[in-house]
Amino acid sequence: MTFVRPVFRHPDLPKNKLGYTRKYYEGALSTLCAGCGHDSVSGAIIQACFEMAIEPHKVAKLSGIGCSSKTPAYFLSNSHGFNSVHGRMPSVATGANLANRDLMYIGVSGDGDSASIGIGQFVHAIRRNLNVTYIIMNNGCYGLTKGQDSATADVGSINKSGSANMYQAIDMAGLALELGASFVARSFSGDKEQMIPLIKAAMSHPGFSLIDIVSPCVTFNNNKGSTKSYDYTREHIEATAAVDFVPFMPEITTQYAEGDSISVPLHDGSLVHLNKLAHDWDPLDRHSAMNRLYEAKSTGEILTGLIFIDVEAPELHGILKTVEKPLNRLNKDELCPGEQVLKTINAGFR
Amino acid sequence: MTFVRPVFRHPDLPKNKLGYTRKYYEGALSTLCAGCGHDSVSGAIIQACFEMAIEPHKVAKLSGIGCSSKTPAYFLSNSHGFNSVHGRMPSVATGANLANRDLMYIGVSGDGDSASIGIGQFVHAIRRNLNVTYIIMNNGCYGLTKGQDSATADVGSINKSGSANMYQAIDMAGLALELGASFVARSFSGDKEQMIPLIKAAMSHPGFSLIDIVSPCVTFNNNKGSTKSYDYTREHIEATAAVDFVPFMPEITTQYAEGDSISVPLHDGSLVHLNKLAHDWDPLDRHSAMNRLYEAKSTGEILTGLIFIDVEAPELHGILKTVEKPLNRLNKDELCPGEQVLKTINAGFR
Amino acid sequence: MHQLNALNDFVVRFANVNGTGSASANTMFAKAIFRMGIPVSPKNIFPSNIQGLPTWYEVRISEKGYLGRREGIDIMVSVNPQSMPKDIASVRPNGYFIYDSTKELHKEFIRDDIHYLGVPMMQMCMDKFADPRQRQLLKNMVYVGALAALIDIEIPVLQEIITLQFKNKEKLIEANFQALEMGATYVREHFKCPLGLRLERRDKVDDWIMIDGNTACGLGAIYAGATVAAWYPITPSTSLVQAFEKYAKKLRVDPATGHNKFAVIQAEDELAAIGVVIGAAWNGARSFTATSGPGVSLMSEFLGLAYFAEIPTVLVDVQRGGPSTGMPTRTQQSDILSAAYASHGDTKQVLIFPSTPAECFDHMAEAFDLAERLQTPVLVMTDLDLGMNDNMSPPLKWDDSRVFDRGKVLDEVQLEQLDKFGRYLDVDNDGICYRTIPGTHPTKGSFFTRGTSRDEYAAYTEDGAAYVRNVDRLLHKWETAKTYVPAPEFYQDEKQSAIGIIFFGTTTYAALEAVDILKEQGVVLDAMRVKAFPFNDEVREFVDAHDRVFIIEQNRDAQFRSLIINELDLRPSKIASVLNYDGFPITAETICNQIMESLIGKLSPAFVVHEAAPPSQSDVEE
Amino acid sequence: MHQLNALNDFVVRFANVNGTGSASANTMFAKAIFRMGIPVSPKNIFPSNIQGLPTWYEVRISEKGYLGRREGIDIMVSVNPQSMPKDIASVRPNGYFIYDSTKELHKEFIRDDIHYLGVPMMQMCMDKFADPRQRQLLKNMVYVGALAALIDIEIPVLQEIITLQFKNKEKLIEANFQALEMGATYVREHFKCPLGLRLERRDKVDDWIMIDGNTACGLGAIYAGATVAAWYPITPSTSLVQAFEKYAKKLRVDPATGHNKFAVIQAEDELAAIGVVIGAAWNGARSFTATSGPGVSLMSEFLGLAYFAEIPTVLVDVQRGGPSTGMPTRTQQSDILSAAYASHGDTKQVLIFPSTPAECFDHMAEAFDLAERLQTPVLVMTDLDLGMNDNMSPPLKWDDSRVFDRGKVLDEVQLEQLDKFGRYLDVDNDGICYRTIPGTHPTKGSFFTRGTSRDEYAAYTEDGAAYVRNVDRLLHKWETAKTYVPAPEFYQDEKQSAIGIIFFGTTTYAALEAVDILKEQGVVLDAMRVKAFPFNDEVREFVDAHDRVFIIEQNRDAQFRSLIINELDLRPSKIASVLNYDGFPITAETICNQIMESLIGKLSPAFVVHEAAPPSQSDVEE
Ligand SMILES: Cc1ncc(C[n+]2csc(CCOP(=O)(O)OP(=O)(O)O)c2C)c(N)n1
Ligand SMILES: Cc1ncc(C[n+]2csc(CCOP(=O)(O)OP(=O)(O)O)c2C)c(N)n1
Ligand code: SF4
Ligand code: SF4
Ligand SMILES: [Mg+2]
Ligand SMILES: [Mg+2]
Repeated sequence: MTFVRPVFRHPDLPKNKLGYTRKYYEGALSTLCAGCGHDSVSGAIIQACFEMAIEPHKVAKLSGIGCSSKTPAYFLSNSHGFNSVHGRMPSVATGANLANRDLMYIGVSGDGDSASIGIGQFVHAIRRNLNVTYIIMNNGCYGLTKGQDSATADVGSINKSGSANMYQAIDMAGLALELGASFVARSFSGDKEQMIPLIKAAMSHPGFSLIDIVSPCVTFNNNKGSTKSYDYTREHIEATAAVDFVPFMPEITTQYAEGDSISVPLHDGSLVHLNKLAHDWDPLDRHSAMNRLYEAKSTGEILTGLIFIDVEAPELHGILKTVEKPLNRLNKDELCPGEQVLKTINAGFR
Repeated sequence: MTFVRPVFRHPDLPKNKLGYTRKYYEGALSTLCAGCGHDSVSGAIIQACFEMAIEPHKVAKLSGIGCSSKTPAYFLSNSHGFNSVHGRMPSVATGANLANRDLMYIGVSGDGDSASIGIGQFVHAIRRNLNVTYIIMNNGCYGLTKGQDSATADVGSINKSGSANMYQAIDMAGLALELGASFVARSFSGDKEQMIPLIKAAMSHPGFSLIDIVSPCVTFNNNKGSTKSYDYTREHIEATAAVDFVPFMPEITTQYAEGDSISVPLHDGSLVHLNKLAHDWDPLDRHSAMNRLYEAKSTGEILTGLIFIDVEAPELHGILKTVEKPLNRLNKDELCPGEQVLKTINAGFR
Repeated sequence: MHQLNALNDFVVRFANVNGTGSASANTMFAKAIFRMGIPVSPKNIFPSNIQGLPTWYEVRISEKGYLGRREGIDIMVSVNPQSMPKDIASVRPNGYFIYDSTKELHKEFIRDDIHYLGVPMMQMCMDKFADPRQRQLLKNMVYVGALAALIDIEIPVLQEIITLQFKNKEKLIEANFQALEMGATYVREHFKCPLGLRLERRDKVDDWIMIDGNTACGLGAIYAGATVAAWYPITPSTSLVQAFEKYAKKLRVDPATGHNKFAVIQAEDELAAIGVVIGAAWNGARSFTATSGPGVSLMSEFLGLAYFAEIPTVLVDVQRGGPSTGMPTRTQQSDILSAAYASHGDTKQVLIFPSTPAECFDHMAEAFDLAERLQTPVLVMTDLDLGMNDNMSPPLKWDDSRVFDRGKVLDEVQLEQLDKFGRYLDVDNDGICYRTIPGTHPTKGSFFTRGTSRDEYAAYTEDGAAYVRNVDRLLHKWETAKTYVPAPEFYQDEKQSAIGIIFFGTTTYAALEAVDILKEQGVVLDAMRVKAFPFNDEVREFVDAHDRVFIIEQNRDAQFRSLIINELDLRPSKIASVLNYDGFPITAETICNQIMESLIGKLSPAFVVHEAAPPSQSDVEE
Repeated sequence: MHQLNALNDFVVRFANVNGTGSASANTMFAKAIFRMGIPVSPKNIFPSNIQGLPTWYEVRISEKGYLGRREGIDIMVSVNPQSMPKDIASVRPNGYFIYDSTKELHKEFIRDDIHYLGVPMMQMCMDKFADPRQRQLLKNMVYVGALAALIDIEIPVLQEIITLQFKNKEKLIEANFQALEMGATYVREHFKCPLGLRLERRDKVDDWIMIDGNTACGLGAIYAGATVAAWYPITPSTSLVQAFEKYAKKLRVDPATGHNKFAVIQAEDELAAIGVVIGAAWNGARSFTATSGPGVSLMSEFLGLAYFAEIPTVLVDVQRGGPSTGMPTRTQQSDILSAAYASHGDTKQVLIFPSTPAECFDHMAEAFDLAERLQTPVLVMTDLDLGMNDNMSPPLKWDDSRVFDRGKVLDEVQLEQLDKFGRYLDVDNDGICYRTIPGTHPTKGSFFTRGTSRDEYAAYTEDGAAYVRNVDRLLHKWETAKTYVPAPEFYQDEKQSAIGIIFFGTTTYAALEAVDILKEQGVVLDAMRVKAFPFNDEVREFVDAHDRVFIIEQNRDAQFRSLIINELDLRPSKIASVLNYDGFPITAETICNQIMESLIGKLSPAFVVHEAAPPSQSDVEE
């Protein structure tokens, strides 16, 4: 149990545009281990949704199986949730999204869930540019089954039982870049400042938005020698930029300096503002992003922040040219061609 | 039926080091469509094995399901073959290889087989650096189920029914590079000169050797507008280098000029000689290879040849530290700890 | 030699090479007979290959309307040298062998008990047409022309079909007419036409249509308002979603915007396909997938989730020869058990068994209603025979007053009025609870869907008692399901016999023919066609009312028999099996033989089931 | 208040918070009793969670050697406030509730029909130990110490176990001794020790061991010569392959080179795991995987391939609560049907059902022999109860003269002598053909393995007759299998009753206890434990010899009953079920009640099955 929430809340708690307090965005009490990185990510999701004043019931939250995949129960209790089967959240999210393009979809997964059993569905969700905020709570191990190495464990990373992983790590951000993902970010569960604007930007981005979040497993993979421990991550972190998310407002007031800062306008009118820390890197250029990521990897840095964004790529509904009205709201008259048409069809088969 | 082979063969046909003619390396009669690219790849495999004087019964050939996956029946009839289930050849090959490290493994797959249903197993076979020559007969479509687009079909490529593919293509070579594959090559079924030395080098390379071969489907995807047709491929091909394979011999006689040519010594003493056509590219450097590939893709070129090779990466048996003697030849005495040991074990549980 | 005489009652088989365009000519042949008002039943027997291997097309013509397969080839049209020895051997004594005589027949191919009719098809096409591809295609029209003259197909009917098929391609129409004429003229000049086997126009097909089951299923999904289809190509189900997409593009595009009121996803595999379907269904869209055996195996984990989490899911299993990759282009009914009990743990899945294209259409619409009413997967079990062959069928029917039964879904108003929503509360005591669709209400009705045990309010629990309450409710729902699924069909007004016969799906035609034949032989059987699992009370009553029951099915292990014994706690000794599992559709002859063998104890050798009119003594001129 | 009196016959349950290190203390408790020569049966009841949720450890002590679970908690040791209300409620009347009295018990927690024994565990540890983590761990030793004094566990035995456990960690040993002593002293000072429920050294455990089934299976695989293991983590099977790997690292490393005579692959998922196993087996290595229900569902396509292509494949299904993700940390036997008929098409898979760790070991070795002898998958069906709990068991036995039965494999010499090799030729007329391992011979014996139909020489064919020959041969092989699989075990020398009882796997102990209890009540039952599917003749004979047969199983749908009725064509009305599916191991009481209810028609309320000695009148001092 990570924390026991006070029952009483002060009436003057801050409210968002819709008049809701942060509490409105919370979920059930977490049953994860005290200190688990995943709980911080849940916290960031709650905060981002609260600040963006999203209607929780307009969000659907989906996951696979794992400690990470349990978290949708711990945020947004007014949202429908779907804890599906191991590794298959992307397909379920695809179906859900096709049924109703008007909701916002948050997919939560673990590194076991997404990089092993679910890697095929991950790859193909990217190919389709499914409009989902896809959060991987990446701890380099299988938490729920007690700490086996996952496919994102780095070569040489030492697990709790003391043995070093010998297999190549899959870099989920690198993979997504290679596959043509339209939004690729990485973060760290210990870095709330960065997670929150990234989640907001991801939710505003129409298309597949990956946030691969290093989220240490305190119980099984926070030991010395692990490259996914809190300490290691904190020491090796390297941010692409300081990220700021500016929601759409009729008049934008914030002003940014020229030079190494860049503002990316999103589809819905909001802006992602990046105060670049890396200089020879252009978040709008895939090749540049790949290079930056590769370099960071070579020098042992964990590159975080928004790595790449393509605001033009059509999302799945665009590709499929579906109608504006959600498919699940079309009624019989809109769907069923009727008796007369069937007669003509029959005639064609005589 | 692609060709009907003459029954009579001239007795003076050339023989290889083992005294076998090329015929010894053939398989059953192909049942693929006349002109199918896959048959040319089979021909190149036969030729490579013949020239390398491989003992066919020391080869195991494995595949999934598809026209491409049928081809192991059409080469090396003295090899054991395993036509498994759709997309799952990599796991079966992994098991086979673990059982007997002394055989040579040729895995044949299609783009449907490897890039869709089998992408997970493909990714993880690379992660493990499984010692297999992995040939994808890539036609951008599902031949055996009559021509649906596959996940390697390029955006905008037009299929036989006239519609354009709208989804991102998976570049199997690019993916393999990103995932850390130790041998990445691409070729074209119409380019025997290139395929044969690449297959030889792949077979000599200890580790995962991908050869992604554009192999047009004459029946369903050879039409105008398809980017996997013979004509399109021929027009857009761009080779990294002229490849030459020099098997190990006590004294190497061939001499190569300096400069843009490079010789990569393989584990078994053979050499891959590359006469580089691309200049700012180093086949031994992954980043350089990724860049070269990315650039080619951006300009619409189909980059072929050996793209990257890492001769140092340990293959799966190295990672697992298995004994030299094939596991399937260990006998009871070598495996069973015996009665006495069990008594001690029992004692530990009292 | 004897000559076969039969009017509107014989079997013609075409032996072709696949990939040579024979399908279109062969279909025209069948369709022309159909348009002459004579019942006809064509079956495609094709290899798992794209080009170059033998393929057959077998057409049974039956004035009596027997649409099952029949053993024994009366006329073989052979244009494939590769399979010729086998094809010659399969002609029944006194039958006809029509072949391309461009090359002379080898002597070893000559049987002295069949008639040979050589037509120099290739030669004629070489002489007449320039383009090599056209020559090959038109060769097929030549033999259709020859047949027309030999068995009296009305040439204008064929011409009409050609004209329609090549609408606006005058040149092609012209060439096809010529080829047809060439074939007809040649046989008229060289043989006595018509043969003893011949056709005569009738009025026996009513307003029926000829359509494959997959297309009918696809149309059913359109009419049922399915909006999301996800699939992965696999023979013999591929054409089902393709048909859905084709008709959706015609009938479901918003004319104003050109936008689609449907979404089709060719998934990366079967696991993803069913995942998409489940996700869409959870979110309130009608969605479905179609696959075959290997796909059902791969989908089984997800089917367990849908059963347990109670998600309406529609899946069509177009069965083929198993196990494993098996015989991918042959028919079987061998996924019964793996579908009925799909997935680990205690699961039971609803199955429905259409047997005609019209029923494919109806059952598909029914499947969506049932799935939503019962909040569970519904598997429509067809097979290659029904799915991929053109089957004669009553026309597809739709009643515009029909409404979609979306089952128990709470809308915003209902939620507003509700005190506390319990997703798994059995409010109506029928085992079916109320669900909500995401996005309905800001604060009421949201719940967490999962594959783990939970209480009535969808909260995770590991409490054994709560688990038992939940799975017992699922059993209660299963009982309820028996009252919703389609009832069986009976073929007699009241009990006539102590012996019953049960069948389902594509064995129907052969079964009904067998019933007629056996009746002629003095063996009267009561017949029941089962349309759904769980078995409703009428099924049990039928079995109880008979001392002995035969179950006809197309698999080795008598899977349907297992299912019915198991679910109805029947005494196995009274249930006998009629089995056929060689990949070909069962024949009435097989059914009669197996039943008689079982009843009499041994096979009566004289029990030759289908014999056309006794052969006359006259020889054909050749 | 009454006091319970019982010697070596009661149930103690510990209520802990998971992730707090209680497992090790609880295990010591059980082990100490075991070492006192008293039969003991501990069960871990844990949540699907890593830290913070309630977890229980329940120990049944039974001098008579009844190792099944028993209803009714005699002593509850409660150190989890979260579950306290429930824990208090579950103590039987007159039972004991031992709790941490550091904080006073809330009044609402006081029942007046049970005894409360407060021990200030936390306080004592706070006072004594400095390190916070140590405090928490040692608290667990305090209650073990308290129990030792209360029920007469021999302290030296506990000390011995501690010493062994913390070998060479003197400080830890010291601290544990102290905690133990503290607990014991406290209760001796505050309560009358021992209680009426107490222990006395016996000699009732022979040379038995205490080991979990997964470890025993892993060891079995080591002894059977398995060299390749591929798996994907899933509760409750995870520890099985981990045990294999652990022992392989000890026993299978070449001392000269340090290289491994085994390979373990943690696959990317279950489909890959079984694929690796099949590939290795095809290539002549003994290989296996272990999984649970969801894994079996995912593996079902591959299991069909292995069945049809005839690849020896060993799979352990450590069953858990289904369907779907179900109750992942609870036990069931609910994958029977999905395992027996795994995969689409006509398939039948060999199952074996161990019921003790010793049998896990033996059956595992047997599974490899069977799989290779029969060239087919063999599924070892255990469950969470057997696999993850420490079970008392006869010691593991291995006979050094035993040889591995590799089945019909042709070597180079045999191939050389062979005229023509036919992979699927039934040479010996037992349905089992000869196979070859890749690389054996340069020109003879190579063949093409596939999941499609083929002829006797492994050549692809779509010929219906060849297909039928092949699948009929597989049925013939199935008949042969009946003579190879382990025979059932009987618990009487000859027939004693018209009523039989059948069980398998982990229901054995409860079943045998029930048989004893019923016998005392005058109801005599003949008992049979089935060890394998297909059912051999002895199984049939037993059923035939009895008028009424009860089948005990732990699933909702009576899956084993379905299987046996179906495969042996039994009359369902004579087969009754005893079912338990709430996720907890079945008790003798449940079995007796269900049987009596069925026999008498209603449940006799007086039929209380397990009652320790009648409560005495004396009160405990408190
Ligand atoms: C089909 C299937 N296989 C295996 C499991 C067991 N399982 C549950 S969670 C998990 C791994 C979770 O790892 P990850 O996704 O990294 O999540 P984490 O617990 O580390 O957050 C596994 C293997 C399962 N539930 N289903
Ligand atoms: C589980 C499963 N799903 C679907 C199929 C049907 N199927 C057979 S081959 C194939 C695609 C083959 O495409 P590819 O691998 O590209 O091979 P190609 O024929 O193009 O060479 C499919 C979908 C199958 N055999 N098994
Ligand atoms: S086991 Fe690891 S991942 Fe799971 S809840 Fe605990 S800390 Fe988090
Ligand atoms: S369909 Fe295409 S891939 Fe298949 S054999 Fe023919 S040409 Fe080759
Ligand atoms: Mg993880
Ligand atoms: Mg392909």
